[in-house]
Amino acid sequence: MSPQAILITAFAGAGLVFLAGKVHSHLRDFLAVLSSLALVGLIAWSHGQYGPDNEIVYVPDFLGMELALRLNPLAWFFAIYIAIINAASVVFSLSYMKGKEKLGFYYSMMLLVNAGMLGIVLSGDFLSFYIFWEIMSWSTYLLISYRRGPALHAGMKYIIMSLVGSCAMLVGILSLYAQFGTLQIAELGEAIAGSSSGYVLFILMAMGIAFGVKFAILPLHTWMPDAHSEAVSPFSAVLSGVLVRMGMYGFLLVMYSIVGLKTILNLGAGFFNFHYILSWLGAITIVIPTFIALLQNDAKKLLAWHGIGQGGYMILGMAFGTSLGVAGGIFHTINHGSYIALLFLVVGAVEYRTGGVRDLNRLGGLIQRMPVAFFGCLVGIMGLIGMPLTNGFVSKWFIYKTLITEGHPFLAFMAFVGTWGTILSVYKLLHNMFLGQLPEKYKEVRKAPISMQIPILFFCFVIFLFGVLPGIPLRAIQGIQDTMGFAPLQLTMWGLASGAGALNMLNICFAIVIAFAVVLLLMRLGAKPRRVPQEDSYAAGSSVPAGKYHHSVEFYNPLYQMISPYLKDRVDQFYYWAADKAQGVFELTRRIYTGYAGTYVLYIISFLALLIFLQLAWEIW
Amino acid sequence: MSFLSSYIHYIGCFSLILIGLYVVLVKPNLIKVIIGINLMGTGVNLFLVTVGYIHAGTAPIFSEAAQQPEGMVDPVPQALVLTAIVIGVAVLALALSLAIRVYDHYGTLDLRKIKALRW
Amino acid sequence: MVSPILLIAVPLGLAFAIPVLGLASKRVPRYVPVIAMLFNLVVSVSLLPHALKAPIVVRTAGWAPPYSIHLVAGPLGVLLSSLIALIGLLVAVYGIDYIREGAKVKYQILYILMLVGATGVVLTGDIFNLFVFFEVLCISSYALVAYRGDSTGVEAGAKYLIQGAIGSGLVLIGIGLVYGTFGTLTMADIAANVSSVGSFRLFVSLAFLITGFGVEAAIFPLNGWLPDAHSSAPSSISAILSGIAIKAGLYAIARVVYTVYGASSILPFLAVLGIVTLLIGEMCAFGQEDIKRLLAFSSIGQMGLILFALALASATGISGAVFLIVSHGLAKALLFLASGYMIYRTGSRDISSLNGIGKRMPIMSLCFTVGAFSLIGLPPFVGFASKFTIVRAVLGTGSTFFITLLAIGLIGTVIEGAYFLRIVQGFYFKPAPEDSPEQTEGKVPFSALVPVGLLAVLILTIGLFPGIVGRVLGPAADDLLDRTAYVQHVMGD
Amino acid sequence: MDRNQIAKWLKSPAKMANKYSLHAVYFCTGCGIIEIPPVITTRWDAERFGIIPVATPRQGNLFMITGYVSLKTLKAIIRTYEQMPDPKYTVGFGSCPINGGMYWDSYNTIKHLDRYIPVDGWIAGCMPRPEAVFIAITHLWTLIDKGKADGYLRYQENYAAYRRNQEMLFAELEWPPLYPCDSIAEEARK
Amino acid sequence: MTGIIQIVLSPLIAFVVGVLFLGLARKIIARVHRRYGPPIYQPVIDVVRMMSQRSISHGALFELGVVLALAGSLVTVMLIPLGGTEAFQPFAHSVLCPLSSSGGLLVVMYLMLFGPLGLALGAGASANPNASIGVSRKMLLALAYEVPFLLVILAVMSQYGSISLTEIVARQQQASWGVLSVPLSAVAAFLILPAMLGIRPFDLVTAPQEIASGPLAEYGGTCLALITVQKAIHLFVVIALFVDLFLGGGVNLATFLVKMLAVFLAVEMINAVLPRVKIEDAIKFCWKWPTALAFVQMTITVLSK
Repeated sequence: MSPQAILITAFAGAGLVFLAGKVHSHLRDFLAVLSSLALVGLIAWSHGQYGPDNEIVYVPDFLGMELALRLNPLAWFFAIYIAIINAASVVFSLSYMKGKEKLGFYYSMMLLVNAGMLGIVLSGDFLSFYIFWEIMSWSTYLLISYRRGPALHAGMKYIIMSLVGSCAMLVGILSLYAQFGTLQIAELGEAIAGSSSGYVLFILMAMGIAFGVKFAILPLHTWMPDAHSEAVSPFSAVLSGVLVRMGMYGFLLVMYSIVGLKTILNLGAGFFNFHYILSWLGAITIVIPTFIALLQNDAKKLLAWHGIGQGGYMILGMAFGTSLGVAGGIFHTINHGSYIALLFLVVGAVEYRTGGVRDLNRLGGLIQRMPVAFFGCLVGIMGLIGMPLTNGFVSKWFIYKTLITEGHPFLAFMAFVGTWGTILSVYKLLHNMFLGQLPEKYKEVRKAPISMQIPILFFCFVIFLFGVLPGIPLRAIQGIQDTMGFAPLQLTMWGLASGAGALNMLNICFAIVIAFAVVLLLMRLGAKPRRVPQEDSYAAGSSVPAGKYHHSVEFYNPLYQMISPYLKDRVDQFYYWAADKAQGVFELTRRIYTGYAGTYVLYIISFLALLIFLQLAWEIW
Repeated sequence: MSFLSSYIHYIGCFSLILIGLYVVLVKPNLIKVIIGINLMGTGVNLFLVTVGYIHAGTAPIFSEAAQQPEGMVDPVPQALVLTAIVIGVAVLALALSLAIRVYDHYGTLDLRKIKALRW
Repeated sequence: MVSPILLIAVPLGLAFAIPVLGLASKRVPRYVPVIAMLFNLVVSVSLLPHALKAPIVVRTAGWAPPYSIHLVAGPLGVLLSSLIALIGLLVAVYGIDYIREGAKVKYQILYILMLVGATGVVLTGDIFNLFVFFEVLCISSYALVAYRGDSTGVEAGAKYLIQGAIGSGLVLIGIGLVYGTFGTLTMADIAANVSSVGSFRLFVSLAFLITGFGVEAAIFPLNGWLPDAHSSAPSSISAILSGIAIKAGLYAIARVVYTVYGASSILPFLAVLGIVTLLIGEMCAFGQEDIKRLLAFSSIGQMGLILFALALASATGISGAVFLIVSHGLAKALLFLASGYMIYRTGSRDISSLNGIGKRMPIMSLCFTVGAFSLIGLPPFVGFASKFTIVRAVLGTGSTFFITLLAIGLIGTVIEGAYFLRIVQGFYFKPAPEDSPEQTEGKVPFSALVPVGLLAVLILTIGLFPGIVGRVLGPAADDLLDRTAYVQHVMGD
Repeated sequence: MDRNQIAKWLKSPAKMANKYSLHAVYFCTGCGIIEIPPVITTRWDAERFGIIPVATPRQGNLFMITGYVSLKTLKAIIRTYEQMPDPKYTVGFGSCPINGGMYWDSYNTIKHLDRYIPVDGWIAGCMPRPEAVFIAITHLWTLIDKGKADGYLRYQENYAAYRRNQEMLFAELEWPPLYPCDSIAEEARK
Repeated sequence: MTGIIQIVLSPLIAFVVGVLFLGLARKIIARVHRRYGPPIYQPVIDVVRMMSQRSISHGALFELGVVLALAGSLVTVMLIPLGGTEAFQPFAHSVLCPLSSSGGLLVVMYLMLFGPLGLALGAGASANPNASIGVSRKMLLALAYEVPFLLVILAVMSQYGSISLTEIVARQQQASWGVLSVPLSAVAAFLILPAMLGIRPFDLVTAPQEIASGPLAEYGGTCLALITVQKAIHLFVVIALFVDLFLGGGVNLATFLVKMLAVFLAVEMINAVLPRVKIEDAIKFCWKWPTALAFVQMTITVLSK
């Protein structure tokens, strides 16, 4: 299947859904689901069809440049990943969004974002890359704003940072064009080989700002918590799961497909090596956001901060430029996509059933009412932590191993500490939503509708599947790495086969299953317990009436009091400070236009005088 | 010829232009500003005429008195000035009518007080 | 091939025929501008292929240059006249129902005169003629700004007039100096002789011309009139002023600097000026509460960018500038036109009062959004293609100076994005103000929807297929850059 | 450990384990509790018999009420007793739980604890010495051996009666019946 | 075949030794307190008693949490080399470590999570406020000791250049023990050992007097029995890990157990005499001395490499 067909389907889907929204709501929903599923099918079908047949110039002359599409392992990998998460979100939206306003707009924007992302990964030159990038950016902006209220602010924050990024990227792209006269990704790779390291660094910086904004690397992350928490939940899943990871795709493309492995590793000297600095940025991106997440009480904000933090792992893995590390980075990208999407969907389901409550201090005990959502949440946080048997474990293991064997224990330390921050905060998420006491007002909460359960269970399945048989995605990643010139890994279906540092997930899986069975058997040996309601709980002999107290408030208060003074988002504060000052400057600038005609005339005459003065002083002509 | 006598026309017309500019710049009264503009316009017109002026030249008409083009003043600036005057009149008329409307609305011609539009 | 002179003569004739026609029927004058501009559009577009081959020189009164007053319809001129005719046509259609009060006949006359002035500016080959057309454009726009006769309109008109008059006085002085130096008014003739004269004298004349035209072109310190005039005029006039009139000024500057003087060493100064204008414009626009004033300031910013691109002195740069003239013309016209009916609907020009208008005026606000996105430079709209060309040109020069300026200029783009997207957000995602009066007169007539919709479609189409305009851009840039060819064409061998 | 013991262990491990692993919930109602610290600390060291205090009734199997039982405390006692897992043994400590002791005429102190929960053994005295506790424990071992420490079974059998007694005292209890039975309140509702 | 025997054997050893250690702990503390103390097999009696008791359940997760915790601990044991070869010469494997090629120390660290997570889930499901407080403390305490512990582990891993525990042990046996080559790390690890084991002065998670034994507040009967077993195995795992990391593992199981006993006795002495600290103080302590020591050691290790 040609990449063109995929893109046409994607964009046509977006357009048709918008039109269908004017006709009938069922038609709209049907079309939305159909087109997103069709995309999954198309992309899956096009697996392996790489090569020149699928390089298509779709606009021969856009201001003198060719716009091309192509399909290669990297593109396919990201495309399927985008399409699947998007399809799941669309399915989830069916009931989540029911009865909301402007649904035609919503669905078409969802599909447009999807189409934009597919365009990014399928584009064969940087111009189309940029175009699709921008389409994605502004449609995302509209979708973030969809919920109104504080979402507007979040949307503005997002789009402004995004614009800064795209300006930088535009400069980078066009500098490439000016330098080499082509924007074809395939040709650039060869062209750039001979250029100076300063130039390569400039390109990487320019592109890196754009990708860094999308990717939410630390000093550029501040849009993300707001945007994620304010977007509607299915879109948050897409946003955090795939959209942000377009930055990862960009980094991979620029760093390894274009600039090339050797150049990257030799960029800079000693400590000030490019990939080393990037790794440190990644490490900082892990630790600080993760601990900020610990302090959050808004479920989605908490997850959003984790989205930032997990990005740090991907950067860490990717920046190192070893086969293992890059494989870990890419694998972690899709893994993160699967479980963060899952968690956002779960939060969405809870939000849907409880009437929009996301405040962790006001929820609790929902396990009795929403078991599937709980299961999803459990699997999701296990993935996020990286417990064995989930896919998050495998990718994190790859990354850790890279860090340790490459001799960077300090980076590894930061990554580990980040994991512990993750454990703490996601347990709080799980506990405060599903465990503990069920508040009286949620006694009547029903379980999530089937269209929500399907995506949730699907992601659970994926998480376990990739966790036990990581060979499935790793084969594909191997294909990507081959195109980038990495040494092949000794992969097996269940992990990594290389001596003492091997990983065998199947073994661990069997061991855990057997241990589970044994323990369950032990359990059966003992006396069978009696089921009691949650009110029958030890409270120093007294019987506390249900609903009298609720205890999941301020879960980590001791730690909170200790670390919260140090964990303000100073970057964000700095941006706000800068924006404030800038507005002050703007206001002052406006005062130039005094409204008094004499002043304006004075300006005219001064300008004339200035021109003549300049000529007298410096001979400008 | 002294400097003064050869450039006296230019000095004259540029003084007029500068006076006009000065008025526009300094006087807040709209009518005075319009007068300033007109003064400046007059200065400019004079300047244009001066550009084509030849000392003791004749009108650029081939008549019996003057057969040689060398002795004639340049006719083109005069044509230009004619156009410019027409334009100047149009501007003046428009300006005055605007001034009337301004006075209707604001009750004053003081430009310092007519600052509803600013920033 | 029709003569380019018809582009000026026919509309002028029609304009002066309006009072006569008005005697016959009251309805007819409303359609005269439409007819005039339709004619212009057809003629301009049909001239385009010819102009691309070689500039068409029309000699009046049968005299050859430098003695005649002549028109030079080069690729750039014809492209711009097509743009003028196109936007003029669409705005004229819009104006049929939009103008509801005042002396409509005068409006139609002045409207045509303004466009004729602009067309004349871009087509003329004579520097004094340039001035005359300029004055036609200016005087009619003074009047049109004050057309409504309300306090702000009159005030803006008066201020515009004061500054404009000073500007044209300066232009006239400049022309006098040029004439005094060269004894000719034909631009090609001057261009041929420029190198023979000492530079300071020449520079003074250039300074006067730049300043004078700069007033109309809204270069930074000379643009005090612009926000007032653009915001107070009727929206249709604002669209023309922003979309066309100021471009005419910029065209004049470019013509003078490039073709007439060949003053390439002054270009860095102009580039700096352009970036300063861009930044000032965007910074001032950021805090505006009045939508039209915001759009006006945004125009200043865009003019700065165009000036910057013009100052690059490379073929790509000038193509980018011309492309941005086109794209900004379309987008800004669209924005003003769309906001016109929104203002009717809400009865206020406050941005906050436009909140939630996306629900009440879906098509208008959709088109506004398209225009805003295009102005910010988001693909796939036309603004992207033009800004893209400019950035490409800057990086193509490889000069650190220009790249630094570009980096500063891109900040302006970000600011622009910030305020435009805030408005768009307000349209769709903010609740309408509680006490918003539902103005029945705000019902959008078909005659307004068509031009607005067409502009949006154009923006999207050219954005997707920039080749439509792109083919003309190269020759247009050469038209400006290649002085000798210009001189040769006009003066004959 | 003699052979007899091993045979017993093999015969009924549950019973034996219960015997030697008495995890006690000390219900500190009154002055009696002052005798418990010596019992569990160095001087007498109850741990050598496997007796340690536990924090919640869920973990214990020995319930010791160490002092007078006021009405308010009784509610907590019932609640705690019901939350203990079966098998569980109750011991009243001191004379107050037996018959009210020095509070025999108090309006607010119950006189017979075993009307409300089953009691497997009593330690008489005011106050009983720590040694008495150990005597009681060894006695309890005998009772467990003989299967006579069956308070929890009696509670189950006669739950209706116990519940009725409890509700007569407290009009309405905040928790539902532990075993299926009609409480007074429900009967009244019928 | 040998693999299967090992898989059965190593959890079994862990169970037996762990439970014995629990009993020993009680006995030691009693003796330090000048008491006689319970018999050393008292925990076995307790476990049997609990198994026989018919307790309550607050839902499936309440029980599954315990199962998760215990299963995780059992699997963890399989990843830890329990001494060398000589005593088990017939086996093909040179080390008693059935899952030695399954990810190494990194997997151990993650598998050790199952315990706290499982208990936390179960406790969370019980809807008891004390349990929630206990879980919160458990999590915080884990964070507190993990920071130095990670530094310790990373120092060891970089010192021996491997992430595989068996390899680390082997290299220690060839060269010098960890306690000599990374001494500060060893001290740091010993300092946080009580916290990892959840004993005094860091027994604030299950503090019976304050929060009614925290996460265990609602547990009784079978579940509590399994939790006790889990505690025993966890005790075993942590001490075995310490021995493997710093004391060169064991040449055979016997020496391994002896080393474990030594470490265990030392730790229990601390347990017997110290009072409980507040959670804030626990965090402050862990992030101060052990972290500083471990950090210094890691810097030295990295620089000397």
